[in-house]
Amino acid sequence: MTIGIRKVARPREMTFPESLYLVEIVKGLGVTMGHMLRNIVRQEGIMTMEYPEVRRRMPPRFRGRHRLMRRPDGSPRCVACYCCATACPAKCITIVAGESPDPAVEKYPVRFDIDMLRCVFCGLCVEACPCDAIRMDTGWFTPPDDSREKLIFTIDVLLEK
Amino acid sequence: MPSLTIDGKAVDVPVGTTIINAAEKIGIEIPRYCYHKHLSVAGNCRMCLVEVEKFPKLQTACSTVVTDGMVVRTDTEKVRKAVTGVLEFLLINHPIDCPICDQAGECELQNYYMKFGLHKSRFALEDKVRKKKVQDIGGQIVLDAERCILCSRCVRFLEEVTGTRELQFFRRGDHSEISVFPGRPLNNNYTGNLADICPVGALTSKDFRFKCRVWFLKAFPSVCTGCARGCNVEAFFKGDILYRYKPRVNEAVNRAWMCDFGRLEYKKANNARLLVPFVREDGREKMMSWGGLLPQVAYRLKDAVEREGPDAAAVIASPQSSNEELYLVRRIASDLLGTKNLAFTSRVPGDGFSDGFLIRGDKNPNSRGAQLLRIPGGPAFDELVVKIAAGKVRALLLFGDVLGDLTQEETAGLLSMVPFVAQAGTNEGPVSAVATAVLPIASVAERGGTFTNHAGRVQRFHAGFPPRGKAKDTIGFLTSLANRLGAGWAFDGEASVFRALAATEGPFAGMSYESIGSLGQEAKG
Amino acid sequence: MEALFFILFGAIAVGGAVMVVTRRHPMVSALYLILTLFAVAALFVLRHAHFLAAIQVIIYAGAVVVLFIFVIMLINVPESRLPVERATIVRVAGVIAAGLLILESAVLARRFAMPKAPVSGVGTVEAVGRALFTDYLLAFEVTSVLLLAAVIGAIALSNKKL
Amino acid sequence: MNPALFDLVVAVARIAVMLAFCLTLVVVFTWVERKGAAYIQDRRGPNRAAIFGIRAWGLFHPMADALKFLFKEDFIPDRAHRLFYQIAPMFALAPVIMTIAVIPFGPDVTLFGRRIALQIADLNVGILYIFAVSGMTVYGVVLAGWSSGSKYPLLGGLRSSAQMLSYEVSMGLSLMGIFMVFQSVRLSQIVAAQGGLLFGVLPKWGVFVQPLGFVLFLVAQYAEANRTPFDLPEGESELVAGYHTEYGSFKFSMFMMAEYFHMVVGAAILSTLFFGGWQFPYLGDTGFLFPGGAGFALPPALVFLLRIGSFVGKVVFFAWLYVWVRWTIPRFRYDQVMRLGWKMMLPLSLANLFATGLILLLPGR
Repeated sequence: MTIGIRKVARPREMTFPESLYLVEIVKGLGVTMGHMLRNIVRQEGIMTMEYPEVRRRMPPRFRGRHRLMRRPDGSPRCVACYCCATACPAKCITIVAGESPDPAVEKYPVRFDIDMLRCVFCGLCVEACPCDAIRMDTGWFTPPDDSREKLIFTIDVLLEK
Repeated sequence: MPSLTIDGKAVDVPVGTTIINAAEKIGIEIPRYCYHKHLSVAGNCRMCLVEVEKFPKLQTACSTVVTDGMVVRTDTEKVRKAVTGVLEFLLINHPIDCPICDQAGECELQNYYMKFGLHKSRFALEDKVRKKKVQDIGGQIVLDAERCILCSRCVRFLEEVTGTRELQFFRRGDHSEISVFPGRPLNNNYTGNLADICPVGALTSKDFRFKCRVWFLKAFPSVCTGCARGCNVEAFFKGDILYRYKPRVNEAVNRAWMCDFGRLEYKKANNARLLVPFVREDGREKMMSWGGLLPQVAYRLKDAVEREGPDAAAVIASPQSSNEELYLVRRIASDLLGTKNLAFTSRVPGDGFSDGFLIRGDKNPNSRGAQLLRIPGGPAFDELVVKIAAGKVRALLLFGDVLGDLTQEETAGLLSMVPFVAQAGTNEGPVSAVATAVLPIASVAERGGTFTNHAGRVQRFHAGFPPRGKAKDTIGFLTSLANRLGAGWAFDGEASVFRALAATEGPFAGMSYESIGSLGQEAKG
Repeated sequence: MEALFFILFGAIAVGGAVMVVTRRHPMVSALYLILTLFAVAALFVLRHAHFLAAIQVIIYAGAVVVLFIFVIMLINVPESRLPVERATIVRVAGVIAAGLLILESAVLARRFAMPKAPVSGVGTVEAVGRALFTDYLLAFEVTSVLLLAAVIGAIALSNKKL
Repeated sequence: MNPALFDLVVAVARIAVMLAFCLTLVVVFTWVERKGAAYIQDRRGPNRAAIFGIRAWGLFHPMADALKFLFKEDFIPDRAHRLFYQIAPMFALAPVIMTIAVIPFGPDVTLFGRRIALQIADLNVGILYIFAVSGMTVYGVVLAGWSSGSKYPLLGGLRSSAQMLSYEVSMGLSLMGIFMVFQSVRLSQIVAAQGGLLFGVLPKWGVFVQPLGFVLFLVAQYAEANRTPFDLPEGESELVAGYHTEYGSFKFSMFMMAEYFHMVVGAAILSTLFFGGWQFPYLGDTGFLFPGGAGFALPPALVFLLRIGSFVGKVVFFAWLYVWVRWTIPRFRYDQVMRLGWKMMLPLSLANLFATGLILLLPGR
């Protein structure tokens, strides 16, 4: 078997006018000015995504911010089985279970906190959930905040979406 | 002695042994639901089927008594198929609500399903028989009839152990369920055991309900401090919180049971704990460090002895303390302070209820130990109280959270007669409300040692986790206090104290932690 | 007015110069040197020698002292390791000699007193240029050759593989 | 009106107006730089700061920046030399502001019967004054680098001051041709001399009589201002932010302002020396006079406005050129900068000086 040899174009020597740079600089200035004028006149060349207003569409399997699901009657689907907390490698889920007033539900989460500062977005909680109560399909990152307390998402925050 | 082979292994067992116990002896575990070692044999769950040579059908291992030359196989395809079939039947009407079931994690249905079943349900969900869930049937028990597999362990327990017979089967076939009679809830002091013996989640503890998933819990062997019986328990904890006690099998003390009062004893290690040393100055509590408070306590005790003679100091020991601690307390009182004022609070607050089974009238785990260690109780304690009330005691070192059977007002009145009261206790109580200096010590789950129960049985309890807050191990506290009083002790941990104790104290002579083991050892005398 | 400014800038120049030799930290000394040079430039301006003033600032303040500072920065002696000056007999004698020198120059200055009013047109670019390239041409050229020699010498010393 | 008082008022007003003009340009150009960079790079640029919901293409960002700089913690690093650390930004900013003094912003105007020059001080050493004063800016860089007590600022300070010193030489020499052609270093005279015509067609601007000098001076100016492609004192990868790494809050903003002031003043000097300053092509005192004899008269006020506008336009264009070049040309390596400075610029400016002298002395004069 022979090895194929490919000719690679080496950078050629600069011609004299090129080595003076001046002409090339003016050409370069033309390019940048062209871009600028184009972008001022027509905006479609602009790549910027105006982030909070316009959000990138995440691929469907993107693991984003968690949300807790509700039953048809509006109560949280979570039964506080602790499977997610058990599966969580970052130990970021804190659940306090309680006796639900609805005997058909029996157990419900009095507290369901996810410490977003600890979460590693691995999705194991979603895998572990036997009730499909927790999902990470919001397509949304954890929004930044200015205190640690605000980044511990409580059950109300997680049920919002 | 009949000898038989189980799965090719030969074993000799006494006459009358059943296959299930013979197999256990050589480490073969035969699945079971209805069989319980401390209850009679029912043979109704059919999980323990094994193949016995020359028997045409499979036999229940729990009820078949071994004969010489018997050849038993538990691992054949036939056995496996039979057990899997039984399991599938049991699961037909089971609600599979493991996410909310407290038994999940220690459920025999789960375990055997993972071992033998792993099948898909062939029964339509809507055809399942629904029964009543979440029934408060009294005692410490919540009943979920749906989860029940009708093994009858609970029925037999109430018949054979407590003799109260509250639970019984009702109805027939698919609709059979377990329940109490109308208007007759569980009414005995041993209901908690039902949750333990129930192999599934039908009977669960009301107290432990939804507190914690069992797989987060770690356990260590301990002894119940609720009464002088000293039931052996398994203490379950997560972090530095105790979640429950479960009885640990000890045929000589509590067999496999414990009372409902003892089950709640764990709460003392969690709630109303003394966690920071403090002194009370002009009615206000002032936080202190151990390094700041200990010398003060030592100084006040020494000062009282030096100024007004050894009997101006007094030491009240606690029967809640371990043998090791009591031994050190006695040595501090008699050797270092030289005082005759030493007694332990043998009186018990409350009615001193007892029954003929496990519950003892003496609600302290170690009164017997105090007696064996020559600390006077009873009348001696009353004399000491009189002395204190007469204002003859200038400095008092006091162990425990209550002062015998004295009420809060009596305690406050008595202790107000002493200028300096140092309390070493675990929980807030009548003493800590008035003591001059409060030294928080480790709870029973945070320190190790031995208790001597009413019958003189010395039993070990272990430290499960380090002391909470600023609480200190009692041995360490007593050693440093003694050294400040000029002792020069070098005790390091309870084991070294016990060695010294066993060497000098007659009743404990020849004992060691090894000989005590996990089940205890009788003291002499 | 002019006398006032002369006294002011003169004082700044002298004070700055004193500070240059008395400060312990070389960086501080260098900055006082700049102050002195600026004050001297201001004195030039007072004599209407604008060109000289500008050149003074460009060359001395803008280039020479920057090189001083470069050296100070590169050597960068920590403040704790700076040498402590002590008053010795030689130093005291030096100060006395300097005082005598100043006195003598003052006497000399009094004898050849400067013209009262500045002559305009003396300090312009044109006037300086003419003076350099006519009356002082030889001195100017000799100086430039000297500087060239210094430059070549510096290169020769620093680069052995020239 | 008392003539002395009048002079004082005029002097103060001139300083105020010219300083305000430059400061406005500085502020606007911080915005222009960000916005221009964005559009050149197909981005949108600053557009968030809003007052009452009006975003105005991010025009309020400079204000927001200023507020932020004012209210940030004024921080002095522990190992910094306190005094020098604090005066370094002043050394950086003050000289550039002083250079405004000699720039003619427009032709003389007559007010209340007196001629007023639109120039704060018409020094007879004009451009030398600029050199002298702007030479001081190097102290800001050096002191900032040294006094921060940190190695990145020290290296950044050394680098940029060496660069500034090197290019100062070529910058001075590249202007010699201008002085020789216009026979003066007084800026008002240089501007006045550029009002004529070259070969009867071209305006007699510096750029036409000294094209090589213009290019050299332009390059030297960029190097002096530490702007791309010569922005070596800052180097995120090797020097962090160079000499002002340890600076924050208002002191940092002074360095920032110094840079943009440098741009604006540099643009003003460029237009004054090489593009006729306030001169408008073919515009005389009374009106347009095109080559070939055609022309028409204009009222003096309009002529004045055209000339002021001409100056402002030129300044804005050259300041924009700084921005434009920054987002077009990549930076040099440091050895390339030094090679360009000493081995290309210096010989070329000497050659330009020699050639200019030769042409001026050749017959025909």
